Amino acid sequence: MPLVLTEDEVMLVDAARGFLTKSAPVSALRALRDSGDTLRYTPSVWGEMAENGFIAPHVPEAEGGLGMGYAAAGLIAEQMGHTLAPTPFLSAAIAAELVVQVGSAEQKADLLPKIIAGNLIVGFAFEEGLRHNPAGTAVTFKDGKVSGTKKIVLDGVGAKLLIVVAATDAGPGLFLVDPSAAGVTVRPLDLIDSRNAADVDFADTPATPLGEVGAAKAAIARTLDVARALLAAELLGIADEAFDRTVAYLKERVQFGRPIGSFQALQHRAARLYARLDLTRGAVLKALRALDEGDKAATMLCSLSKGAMSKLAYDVMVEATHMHGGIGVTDELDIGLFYKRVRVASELFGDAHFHTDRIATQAFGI
Amino acid sequence: MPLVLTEDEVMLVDAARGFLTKSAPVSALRALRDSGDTLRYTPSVWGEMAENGFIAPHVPEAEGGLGMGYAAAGLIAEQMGHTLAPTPFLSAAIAAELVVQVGSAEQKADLLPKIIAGNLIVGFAFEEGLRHNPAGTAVTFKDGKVSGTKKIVLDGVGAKLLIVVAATDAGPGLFLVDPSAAGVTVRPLDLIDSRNAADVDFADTPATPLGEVGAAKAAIARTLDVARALLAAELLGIADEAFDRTVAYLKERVQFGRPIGSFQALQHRAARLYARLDLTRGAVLKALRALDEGDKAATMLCSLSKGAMSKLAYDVMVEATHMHGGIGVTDELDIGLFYKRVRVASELFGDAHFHTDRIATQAFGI
Amino acid sequence: MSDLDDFRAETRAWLEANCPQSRRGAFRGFSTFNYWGGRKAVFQDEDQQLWFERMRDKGWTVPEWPVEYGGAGLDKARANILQQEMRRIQAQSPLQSLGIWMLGPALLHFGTPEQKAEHLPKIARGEIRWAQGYSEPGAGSDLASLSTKGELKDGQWVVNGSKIWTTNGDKCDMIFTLVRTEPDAPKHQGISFILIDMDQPGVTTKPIKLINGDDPFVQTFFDNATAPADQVVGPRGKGWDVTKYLLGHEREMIGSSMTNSVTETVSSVAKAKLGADGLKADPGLRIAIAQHEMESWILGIAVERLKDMGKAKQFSQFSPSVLKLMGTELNYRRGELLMSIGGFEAINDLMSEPVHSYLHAPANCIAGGSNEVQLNILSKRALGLPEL
Amino acid sequence: MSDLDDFRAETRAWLEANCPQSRRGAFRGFSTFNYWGGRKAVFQDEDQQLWFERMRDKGWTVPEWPVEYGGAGLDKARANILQQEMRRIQAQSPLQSLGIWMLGPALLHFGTPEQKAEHLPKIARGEIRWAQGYSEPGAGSDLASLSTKGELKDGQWVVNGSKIWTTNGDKCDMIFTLVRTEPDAPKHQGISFILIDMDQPGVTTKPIKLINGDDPFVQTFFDNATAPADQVVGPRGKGWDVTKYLLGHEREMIGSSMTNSVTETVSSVAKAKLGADGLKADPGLRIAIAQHEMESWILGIAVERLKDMGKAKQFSQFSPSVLKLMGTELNYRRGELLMSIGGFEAINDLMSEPVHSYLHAPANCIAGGSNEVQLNILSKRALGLPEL
Repeated sequence: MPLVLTEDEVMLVDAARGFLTKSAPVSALRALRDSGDTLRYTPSVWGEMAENGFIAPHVPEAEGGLGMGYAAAGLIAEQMGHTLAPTPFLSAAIAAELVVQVGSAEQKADLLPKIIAGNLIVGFAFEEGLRHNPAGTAVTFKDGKVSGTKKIVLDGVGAKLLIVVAATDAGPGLFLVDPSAAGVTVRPLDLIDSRNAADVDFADTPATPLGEVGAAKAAIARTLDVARALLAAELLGIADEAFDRTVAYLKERVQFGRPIGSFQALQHRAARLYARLDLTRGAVLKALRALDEGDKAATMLCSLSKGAMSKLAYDVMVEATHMHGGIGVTDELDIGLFYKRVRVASELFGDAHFHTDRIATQAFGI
Repeated sequence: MPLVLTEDEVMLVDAARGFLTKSAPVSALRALRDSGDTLRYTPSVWGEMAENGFIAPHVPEAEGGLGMGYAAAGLIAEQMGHTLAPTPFLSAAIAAELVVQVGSAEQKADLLPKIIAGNLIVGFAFEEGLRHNPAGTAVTFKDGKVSGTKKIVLDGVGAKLLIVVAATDAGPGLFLVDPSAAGVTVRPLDLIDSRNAADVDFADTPATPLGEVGAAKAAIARTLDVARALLAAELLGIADEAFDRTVAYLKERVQFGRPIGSFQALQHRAARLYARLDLTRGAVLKALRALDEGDKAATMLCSLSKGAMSKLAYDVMVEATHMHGGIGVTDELDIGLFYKRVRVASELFGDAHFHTDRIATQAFGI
Repeated sequence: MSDLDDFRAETRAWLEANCPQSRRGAFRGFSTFNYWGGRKAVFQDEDQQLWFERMRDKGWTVPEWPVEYGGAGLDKARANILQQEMRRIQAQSPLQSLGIWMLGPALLHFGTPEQKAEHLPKIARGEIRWAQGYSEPGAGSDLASLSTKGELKDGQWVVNGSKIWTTNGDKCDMIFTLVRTEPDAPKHQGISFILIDMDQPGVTTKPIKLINGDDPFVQTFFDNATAPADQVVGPRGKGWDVTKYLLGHEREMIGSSMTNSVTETVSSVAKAKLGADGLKADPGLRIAIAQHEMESWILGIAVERLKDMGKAKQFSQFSPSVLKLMGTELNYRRGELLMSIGGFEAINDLMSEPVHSYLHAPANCIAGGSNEVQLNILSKRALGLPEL
Repeated sequence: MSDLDDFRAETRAWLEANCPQSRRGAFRGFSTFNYWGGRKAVFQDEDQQLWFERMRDKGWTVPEWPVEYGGAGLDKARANILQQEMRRIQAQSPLQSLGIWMLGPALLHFGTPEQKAEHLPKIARGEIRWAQGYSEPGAGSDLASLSTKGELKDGQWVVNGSKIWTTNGDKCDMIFTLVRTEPDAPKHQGISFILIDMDQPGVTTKPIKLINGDDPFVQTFFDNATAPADQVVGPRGKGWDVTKYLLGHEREMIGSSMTNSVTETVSSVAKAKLGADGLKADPGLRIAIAQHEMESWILGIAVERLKDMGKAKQFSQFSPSVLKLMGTELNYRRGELLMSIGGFEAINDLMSEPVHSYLHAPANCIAGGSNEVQLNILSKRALGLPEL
């Protein structure tokens, strides 16, 4: 597939943008945050997203999904970046991917429709350390029960199902856990981006394998790549939005008798970011297309886009905050909300350092 | 000692600058290069430097030297950076340091006066790999003879003595070798900075230990630090000079009807380099003072100044070349000569990558 | 033994005897842990009070100020010794104060004898806490475009307008402000430096909430606020000169505080959090930390050099701008690295030090003259590059 | 099987049969290895000649040009297939030529039927080697300030002045130049695009020696040089329009050539030179290489995207500037990394590829409009930021 959007994709982008601007603008995130709500997303908005076909659109038609591909999911994620829409979109995409990859026929038939309809929030219990680390797990599965602690389970607060990665004698496995089951403690986090996440303890908690244990390893690897590509797309949306707002401010703010955007030093810095965004946009789309096409390079392209966008979005936010002057760091302005989300989204599933090292080792063999 | 120059040091700087500007300006390097001379320095200039007390001024008075300290040597190196004076200054400083550190009383009495008087050019045969590597040596000393190959021996062409690092059963040792002795092959290099250096092969070449083998390791470490601090000072001089020339060009070159130095984007880039030079200047002096004071932090400060100056001088040269526009890459302009010397001086005794890693490991323990 | 050696020995003994153990230890940031004085001040504990009062009584809150103004009249050499000896036992500063750091130097340089006598002792003794009133919503980098207006009526200044970014303005007693008093003069020449008591109905404040939820700044509103006619520092209409003098001070302070105000190095945090193995597994982060530490080290040496130059009477006109520029940018990267090191923990704690550095660092690049202003100063004045 | 499939099969078979083995293999840079044509051209070997003549006779030196002008008149789809099939066997380009890349597109767009008939076939058949004459010593980034003068006298142009940075100007036959023909018009409006034969006494060249000792450029002097009156491309005085059109072409070419013209990736050089252990021992260099490779990869994808956009008729006005800016800066860092990897060897070989990249890279950031010019274009036109 070429690196331009198809007509269907352009329509999808317009639809997502229209919906999100209306139903999940940045002000909605702010209101949600200030309301003290613990769910941290608005169920009615989530329901409408389901109606629009925005939830896990990459699930193949054969599995009852829309079969629109990862590119479609990425384009929606990108639009969600523009408005910082706080929804369980990423968790749903991850859960659907895992079930598609490895679930039994019964599990697929049971879970996928609910996920796509927005009726089942599933938390992916994966991380255990301080930073992203796919290397291994200390959580164990034995005699039908999981034990151990998982960190930063996205949408873990209020989730109705958890998919837990745990070690078995036959390698890592994926397990379905009911959060209301015995031995589960969900400890809500208070993330700086005001989204839903929790640390979760398991103590001899009953768990059911998701598909065959032997297939889990590849499915996890694949799913991590999907999550990375979607986060890269979201980061692109955030960076674009923050950059556009900054350019608008440069035209509007007057100092020394003229718009600050007329100062060449600021112009060149802005132009450089424009150039980097223009370039990196292609890498984000390429990773999504590669996933869709089953390209062997997909896994490295996902690292490329996540690593590059984590760095670029941060650089954009530094300039955005700085160019807004003093008010850039006030809570009144939205820029700070973008800044905080960029930090979290960069940290999830590997930051620029992680992916640079991964690419060095695996893609370049250095 | 405070991080300001003493009156004596200011006088030394003035004297060195005066002498070098007159007797070893950049045009002299150019003339020497174009003449095809193999020695690549001018013996008469070297002789005058001896008369001025500029050669190895750090040799203690007790050893017959001027006892002016490493700071004095560094200040001279810095001034040599300004004019790119091609002399065996660094080799002389290294040789003197090694002899002072480890030589026997007889060796000191024999060698130091000749080195300081400019009558004995000594090459330090140290490197063996593609990049600076102080970790070990494959050149061996056995039964009074050294064998193996050394790389990039500075001033190795025409040197009357070589000090060779070679492995013995008791660890690395320092050995005096007569380049005209049996088994020595001096292979002149053609460095891009047009200075004198050679690869040297030894095949069962007679060699005399310089001092006790047991003392060599510490003396080598110390000497490498001295060389690094002197190169950092030279790089500072080069960077200052190239920067000043660039600022002058920014004021002079007219495009779009005004001096290009009136464009704010170029102004800010130049100002940023000014700020970095202003900061790093202190670190260069601090390393030299620390050597003089026997400060335990000296070795890390030498890495700090060499690492930081290698990076900064490169960044200055990139801007200097670029800001000079097309003519910046022509041989007619001196900027290219500075650019080439920066590359070589950065590479010698560890570049920014080497020293960053060394500092990470040794100073910060990370 | 020289006089200085005597002084050192006495100082050391006095500090040992008088500095409470709880007031020793690494600097813990400009937090409420520190005593800032003022009418509304409350001591956190007995030791804080004891230490403050003992130092105040020695004149050592401002050791170099004349005794008549509440100082100890120490010469440079003795002041340095005192500083070294305090540092030796990691004695906390007894009094944090914009009065000491900013207004004091301005008054010593520009103030009338009466102004000095009125204000300096109260600063030295922590009786009045001062706020700074420069920036306005429409006048940030272009400070001189400020529009807060002062008129002399019936022997007093009547001030109207508002100031933004007043640090802890709600906790302060008085504010030194820049006020436009000659509306017809060119923009740099119509400004006066006026001292205003904040405890009057005409002065109100409103907190500014920052993106980390903290609100250390307020906006200060002047609604027919008054000040006696003699509360102008420097000649009327010449407030810009006072400001330029003070901005130099402030920039230097902000820049060099980057090297002092940190409690832990990034590398020590990294070692503690990630361990040697964690860092080895993440070479990119490790190298980024090392590069930051090198830059931080270089900045520290530059501050040391600047002090040495000061002692040698080698005035460095541009160093404040350099330190401000490089120090604040370094702090940016520090915040980012601390966030990376803190990983999932760091993004879960809005009030943690990493998040504070990360989210707050941009403000430092703006406060005290944006870094663009510093770059303009350097390119125009240090390099002599031509105006457009 | 579709027509396109047939075309692909035929093309593949023809290439297999006709491309000599010695003309296959990774691109080896714009060196003398390539054939540039022209009156003074000499073939390096028989295979070079054979390959050139076979391709020329097929019209495949310029596959998309009309047959009447020496091309093969292929449509986009067939031209792409040809390109893919050539790439499949790594067939070298049969003819390198500024005529093909730059003058040709200008003539096709702006030329008269007579100009096309006169010049295009000679370009296609490699009979005339063209030089580019834009920059002047006093007119670099500010190209429109050029002062080479042309006057129409007795039915021909008489040209005086000089041009700088003429690539391989001593080996060229003709030069397309920008000449000021209407001295009284505003600076962008008095310029004409004139084609001048270099084989006349009024045209002389002088090599420009570069810092790596190489001299690929000359300065070209015009001393009453002449050209027939009809050798103006586009209307008289409208040469700037032609130039703007061509500069877009050139920027894109320079930018995207950064991804194509490299024979080896930095990481493969690093592995070969330093080995896994050497890189492990130098984590800073290793990470710097990886970052560079990532950027390089992204640039390559951007070029791919630009081509896809072109096929989809999505015109990207600013991409040439973006590619030029980012591609040349990337090349800078490539040179620096190759020097670091090459270590003591690299600094000992002025003509080596690392040194060439390292020393020559700055020129790329200047040629084709300095990167500052690109940044101005982007900030003004892509972002709409206001003029000062």
